[in-house]
Amino acid sequence: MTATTVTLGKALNLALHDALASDPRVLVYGEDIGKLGGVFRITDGLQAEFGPERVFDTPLAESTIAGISVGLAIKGFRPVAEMQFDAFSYPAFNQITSNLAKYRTKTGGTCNMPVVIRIPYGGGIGAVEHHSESPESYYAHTAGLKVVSPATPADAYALLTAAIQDPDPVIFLEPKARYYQRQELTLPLPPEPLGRARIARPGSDATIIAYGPTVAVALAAAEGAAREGISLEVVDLRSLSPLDMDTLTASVRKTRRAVVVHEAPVFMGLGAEIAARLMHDLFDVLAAPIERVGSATVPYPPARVEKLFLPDADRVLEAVDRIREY
Amino acid sequence: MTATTVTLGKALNLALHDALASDPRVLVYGEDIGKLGGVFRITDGLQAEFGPERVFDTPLAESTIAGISVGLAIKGFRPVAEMQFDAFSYPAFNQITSNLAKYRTKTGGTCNMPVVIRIPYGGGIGAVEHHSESPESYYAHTAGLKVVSPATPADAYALLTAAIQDPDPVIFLEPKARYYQRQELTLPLPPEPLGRARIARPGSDATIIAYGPTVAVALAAAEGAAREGISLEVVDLRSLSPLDMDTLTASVRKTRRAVVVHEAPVFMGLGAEIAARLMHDLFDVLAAPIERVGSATVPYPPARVEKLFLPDADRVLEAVDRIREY
Amino acid sequence: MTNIAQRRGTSAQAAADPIAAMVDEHGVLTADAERAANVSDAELRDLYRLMAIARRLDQEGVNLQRQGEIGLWGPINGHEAIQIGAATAMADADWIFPYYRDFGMAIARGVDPGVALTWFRGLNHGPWDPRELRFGPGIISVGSQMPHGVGFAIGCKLDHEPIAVLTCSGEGATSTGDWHESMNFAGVFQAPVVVLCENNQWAISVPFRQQVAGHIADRAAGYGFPGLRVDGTDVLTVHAVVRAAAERARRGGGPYLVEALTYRFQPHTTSDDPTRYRDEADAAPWRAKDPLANAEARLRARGAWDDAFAEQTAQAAEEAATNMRQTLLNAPPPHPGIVFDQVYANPPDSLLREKAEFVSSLESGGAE
Amino acid sequence: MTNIAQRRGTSAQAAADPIAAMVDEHGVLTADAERAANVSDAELRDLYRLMAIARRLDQEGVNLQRQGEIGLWGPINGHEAIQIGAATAMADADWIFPYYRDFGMAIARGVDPGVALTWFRGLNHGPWDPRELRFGPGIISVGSQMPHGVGFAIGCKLDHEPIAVLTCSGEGATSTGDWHESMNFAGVFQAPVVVLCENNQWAISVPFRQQVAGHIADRAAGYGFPGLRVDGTDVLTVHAVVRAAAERARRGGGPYLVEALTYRFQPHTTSDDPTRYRDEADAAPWRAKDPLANAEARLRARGAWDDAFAEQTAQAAEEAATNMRQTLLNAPPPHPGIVFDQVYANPPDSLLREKAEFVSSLESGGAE
Ligand SMILES: Cc1ncc(C[n+]2csc(CCOP(=O)(O)OP(=O)(O)O)c2C)c(N)n1
Ligand SMILES: Cc1ncc(C[n+]2csc(CCOP(=O)(O)OP(=O)(O)O)c2C)c(N)n1
Ligand SMILES: [Mg+2]
Ligand SMILES: [Mg+2]
Repeated sequence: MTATTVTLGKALNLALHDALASDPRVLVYGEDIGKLGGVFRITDGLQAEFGPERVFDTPLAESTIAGISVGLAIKGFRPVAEMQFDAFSYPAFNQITSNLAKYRTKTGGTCNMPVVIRIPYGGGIGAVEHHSESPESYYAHTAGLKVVSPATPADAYALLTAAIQDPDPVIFLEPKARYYQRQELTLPLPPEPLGRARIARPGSDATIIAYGPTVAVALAAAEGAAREGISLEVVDLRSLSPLDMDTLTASVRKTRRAVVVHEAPVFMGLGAEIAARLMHDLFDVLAAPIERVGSATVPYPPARVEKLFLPDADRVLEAVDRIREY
Repeated sequence: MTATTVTLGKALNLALHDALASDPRVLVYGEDIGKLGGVFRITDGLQAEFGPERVFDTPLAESTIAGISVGLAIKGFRPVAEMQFDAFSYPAFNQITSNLAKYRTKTGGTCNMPVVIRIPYGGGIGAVEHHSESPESYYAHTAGLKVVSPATPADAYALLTAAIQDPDPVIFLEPKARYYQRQELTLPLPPEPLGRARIARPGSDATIIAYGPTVAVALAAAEGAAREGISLEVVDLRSLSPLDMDTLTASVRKTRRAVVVHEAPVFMGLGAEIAARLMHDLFDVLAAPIERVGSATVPYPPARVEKLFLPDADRVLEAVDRIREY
Repeated sequence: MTNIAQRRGTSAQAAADPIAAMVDEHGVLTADAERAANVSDAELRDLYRLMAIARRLDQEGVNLQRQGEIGLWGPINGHEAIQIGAATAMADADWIFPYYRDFGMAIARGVDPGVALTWFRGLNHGPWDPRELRFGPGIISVGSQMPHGVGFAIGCKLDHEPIAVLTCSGEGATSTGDWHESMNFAGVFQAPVVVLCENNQWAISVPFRQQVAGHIADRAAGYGFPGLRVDGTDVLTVHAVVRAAAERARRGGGPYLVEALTYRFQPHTTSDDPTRYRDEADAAPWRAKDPLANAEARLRARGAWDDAFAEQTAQAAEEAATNMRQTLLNAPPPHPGIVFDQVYANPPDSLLREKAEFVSSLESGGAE
Repeated sequence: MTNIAQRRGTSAQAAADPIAAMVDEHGVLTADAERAANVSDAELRDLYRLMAIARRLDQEGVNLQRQGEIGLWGPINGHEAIQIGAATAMADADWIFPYYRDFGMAIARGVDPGVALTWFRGLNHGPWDPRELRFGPGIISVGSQMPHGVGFAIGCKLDHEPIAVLTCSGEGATSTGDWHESMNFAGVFQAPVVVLCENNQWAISVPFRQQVAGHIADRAAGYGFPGLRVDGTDVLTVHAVVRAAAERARRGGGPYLVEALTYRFQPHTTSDDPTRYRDEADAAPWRAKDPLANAEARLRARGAWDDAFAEQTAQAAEEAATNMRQTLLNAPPPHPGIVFDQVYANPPDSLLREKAEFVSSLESGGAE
C-alpha cells in the first residue's frame, strides 16, 4: 500500500489482476488477451499468473465472445470479456442488446448477468478505420446495460473493480488514447460505486461536461480559461448510463452555463441527452443554451485529418465564449 | 390514376411493385418475402409477378442479408432488403454500420450504395419480445445512413419510392402497428424527397413532434386538445436522419412550446437530439422547456402491460399541460 | 511440411464414432443398439406418455390462441419425439438451452405447462428460473442461444464438473453466424455440449433446401467433432443417441452434433398461413412417420401396449390440458412495476425514481 | 422416409472433384496437372517477378513505417505465392474482394503501390475505385468482406454474366459469423465464387489450433461444395487451382473453397511483438518453404532461371520500391472537407451546411 505512479492502462491491468486474485470466479477472455496481453497490454501477465483456464484467448468471433459470457454468468462466473477495438464490438451487438441486456428480465429477474465487456474506444491515435470509434450512444440507449468510462488511472482501477463486482452487465469503455496517462496512486483503491460523476475541477463560470478521453480536453480548456480569468468547472461523468443528473444539475445550477464535450458525432451523441435534460430541468436557471462539442456527422475520418474533427481545448473555449457572450 | 383507399402496408407493397416494374435493377429480398409475401404481406405477390430472380427468399442470416446488399450494389443493383422485425436487424449491425454506412467513404466516394433496408418497427401489437423495438437511435447516430419513417399510406408510397431511388443507404422504418391504417390515394404518387418533415396538422399553441407510429398518437392528442380549445401543431418528421430542422424550428418558433413523442425509451431517444437542438436554437423564444414522451428506461415490456409504456394521447396531453402551465 | 497430411481424418473419425454405429442407414436405432440402450418397457411407456401429453397440450395451446387467451402459439406437432427423447436423455444435473419451440422439452424438464404459457399470454418474457430446472429460457432471436449453451458448457469444463449441455435450435438457425461461431468455440474448447438441430424442413416459409447448403450433420466434421443425422420421429432413437452423446460429453469426449429430422406438420405459429407457400402434399411422405404412431408401434412390437395404458395416457393428457388451461387463466397479471424490477440486480437510483413516478402516475390513472 | 439417405455424399463428391485431383498429398500441383495447366516459362517468370516485387515493396512498407511515413504496415511476407498466384488466376472481368493484408493482390491487379500505401499514411480509408480494377477495398472488419463478394457473385449470376469472384480472408476470419453465413449463401445460391483462405497459422497471437476447430477446407463439404487445401507457398499450385476453380465458377459450377497454407513470417503488423507469443523455432519448418525460393526452384527446374533474369527482377523490384516511396511521399494531403463529400452521393443539406461551417472555421484557424 505505497503510492506508485501508474498509467491508466496499468491501473486497468492491476484492477483485473486484483479481481482475478480476490475472486476465483472472475474470468478474463477475448482475442489476443493471453500470451500477448492484449494489443494494448491491458491483460499483460495475467495468463502467466492465473493460468489459461482463467485468462484465455478465444477465436475471432465477437458475437460469441459476448454470447458465452451469458452462459458463463449462469454457471456462476464473472466474465470480463474484451473487444479488441470499439468497432469490433458491433458484431456482438445482437448478443449484447438482445441477450446480455435482457437476460435478467427474460428470466423473471432470476439470472443476474455480472458481465463486463471491456472496449477500448475513441480516436486520436492515428489508427486506420474502425479503430477510433465512440460507440457509447449505442450502448447508453440500450436499457439493461450500465455504461462506464474512466478518465484517470484512479478511476480506471476503482471503476473497473466496481464493474466486475456489479451484478449487472457493464459496458466498460476505455479511453485508449489515455492509456498512457499517469497518476500517483495508493493501491488497491476501494471500488468506486457506479453511477456517480466526479467534479474533476471546481469552477464557477461555466460547466464543462466530459468523459473518458475528453476529460483531459476539458481540463486543458479550463486551464486555458483560468489564464484569462474564467473559472470553468469540469465534470467527469464516469457513468454514461445512468447519468448522475444530481451532480450535473448541481453544477450547472451554480454555473448557469454548460458545454458537453465528446468525440462521438454531436448528432445523437450523449451530449443530446445531457443537453436536453439540463435545459429541461434548469430552464429558468440557464443563462445560455447548452453547447455541444463533438465530431461532425461523418464516419470517423482518416488519421491525417482526425485531429480536425476531434474536440480540443480551443473548440471547447470557443463554445465557452459563445455561451458567455450569449 | 384513380383514387383508391389503401392501407399503409398496401402502399408499401405498391411502391415496391412500381419500383420493380420501373427499374430492372431493383431487387427485393429477405426472410420469407417470396411466396409468403413477408410476415406482414408487404411483399405479397411480388415474387409471382417479378420472378424469383428479382424477389427472393434468403437463408436466416441478417448480417449477410445486409452484407450481400453491398456486393449487389457494386454490381449495379438497387437492393431492397427486409429485416423481419426490428430486433432482428441487430445481427446485421456490423454490416450496416461498418460497411454499408461507410463503403462510399471507404472507396473514396466512388461506390454508391443505393440500398434500402426495410425494418418493421415499434410496438403495440401484443407481440413477444424482440418484435416491438424502436431501434431508430442506433441508426440515426450512424453517419453514412439516412433514416426514414412514414406515418401515412401516402408517405409510405412516396418515401419508399424516394428511398429506392436514392443513391445512398436508407434505413426505412415501417410503423408496423400502422400497417392497416387507411388513406385514399391517387397512385402513383411522385416520390417525396427525403429529409423533409411535414406539418400533419397546423396549430398555434404548441408543437407535437412525432414520427412513424406516434404521429397518430399526436394527432389524437391534437384532436383532444382542440375540444378544449387548445391548438396543437403536429409535425411528422418523416426523416429521422437528417432532421429537417428548418421545419421544426419554424413551427416551434411560432408555438414556443413543443413535445417530442416516440416509442423508444426517452433516454438517448431521438427526442434528446430534437430537444437539445430546439432548446439551443430557440433558447430565447421558448416559453417552456421541450418535453419528451417515450418509453421508460427498460427493455420492451411484455404484451400485457405494453400499452402502459407506450405513449398515448393522454400522456402527450399531460406533457402539453405541463408546458402550457409552465 | 506435413501439415496438409495432418488432417484429423474426418471420415476415419466418423467410422470410429460408436454413436454413429447406433443407427442404420435410415437414422433409426439398430436392434443391437436398442438392446444396448436398455430402455425398459416402463421407460418407453413414460416417453410415450410425455409425448402424448405434449401433443395434447400443444393442441390446447392452439385452442387457447384461437380463443384469444394467448397471443401466439408455435406448435410442436412433429417435434414430440425429438423434444421428449432428448430432454429425458439428459441427466438431472445436465443443462438444456432451448429455443422458442421447445415446449415439449420444457414440460419434460418439469416446467409447469400453464406457467410456461404465461409467456405467450404476454404476462412476462420468460416464466421460469433456469437454475431451478437447469433449463434455459426459450430464446427467440434465432441462433443466439447457441453461445449461451456453449459458454455454460465451457464453464462446466472449467469447473471440472461432469455436466453435459444440450443446445437446441431449428435448421433455420444453422444459417446464423452465432450457430457457426458456437460450433467452432465448442470444438476449440472441447466443450461438453450436445448440439441438437430439430430439422423440421421449414423455417417459416423457407424450405430446407433453400435454407441450408449441404447438410447440417456433415458440418460437424468441419469443426473436428462428429455429427449424426437421425430419425427425429423415433423417440427411442433420439433418446438413445442424445444420451450417448451426453455421456460422451460428460466423459470429456467433446461436442457432438445431432441433426434430428422431422416435419413441421402445423403452421410456423398460429399467425402463419402455410397454404401460401407449401402444399399439403409436401407433408404426405412424413405423415407415415408420426412420432406418436412410431412410439406406439415400438410399444406394440414389445408387447408393451395395451388398452388400459392407452386410456390412462389419454386421460393423463386430458387432465394435463385442463390443468394447463386453469393455471394459465388463473395466472395473475403482472404488476407493471415489475418491468422495472427485473432489469437489474442492482438498479440505478434513477431507475428506481422512474419506477416510482411510473407507479404513482398509474395509481393516479395518469398513464392510462 | 429416404431423406437420411439423400445426402449429397460429400466424400463421393470430393473424389469426383477434378480440381482436387490436381494436387498431391502435400497440396502441391502434380506433374500431370502442371502440364495441363500449361503455364509457360514466361508466365512463370512473370509470377516470380510479381512476387519478388511484392516482397520488396512489403519490405519497403516496413521501412516506411519505421521511418514514420506510414502509421502501420501489415507484412505480406509468406503470402506472396498465394496473393500473386490467385490474383493473376482471375480473368480481367473477374472480381476480387480482398482483405486488409492483400497488398500483393492489389499490385498484381494494377493498383499503384504508392497509392495503395496512402491508406496506411492515413490520407484516406481506401484509395482506389473498385470498379476500375475490379478489386474491392481492403476490408478491416475481419470476415465482413465475405458477404460483399458473395453478394457480388450472386449479382453476376442474376446478370447471367460469366464472371467469377474471388473472396479473400485469413484463417482467423473463418471463425466469424459472416464467413459462415456467406459460405451458406454461396452454396444456396450456387454463386460463382472462389473462397480463398490465406491460412498463415496465426491471427495476431492466436495460433491456428486455438482458432479453428477441425480444418477449414473440410468445412466446404458441409456447405455442399468442394474445398481443397493447397500448398500456399507454391505460386504455380495456387495459380492453377484458383484458375480452375474460377473457370468452374464461370461455367456455373458453383462455389469452391481453397485453403492455402503458409506462414506469417513477420509480425502481424508493425505494431505487433510476436516474441511475446511465439518462438522463432515455430517458423523453422516453414523457412524451407519460402514462396520465392520455391518459385525459383521451379524456374530452375525448367531451365528458365538465369542470372540476367534474377538481376532484372531485382532491379525491377528496386525501381518499384523507389517509385512507391516517391508516389507515397508526393501524395497530397487530403483536404479535410473531402471527409464530408465522400459520405453520400446525395448529401443532405444539413451535411453541406456542416461542411461549410467546418471549412470556414478551418480557414479562420478556428478548429485548429
Ligand atoms: C435473428 C432472427 N431473425 C428472424 C427471426 C424471425 N423468425 C422466427 S422463427 C423463424 C424461423 C426459424 O426456423 P427454424 O430455425 O428452422 O426453427 P423452427 O421455427 O422451424 O422450429 C424466423 C425467421 C427471429 N426470431 N430471429
Ligand atoms: C471483427 C474484427 N475483430 C477483430 C479485429 C482485430 N484484428 C485485426 S486482424 C486480426 C487477426 C486476423 O487473423 P487472420 O484472419 O488469420 O488474418 P491474418 O491477419 O493472419 O492475415 C484481428 C483479431 C478486426 N480487425 N475485426
Ligand atoms: Mg425449422
Ligand atoms: Mg492468419
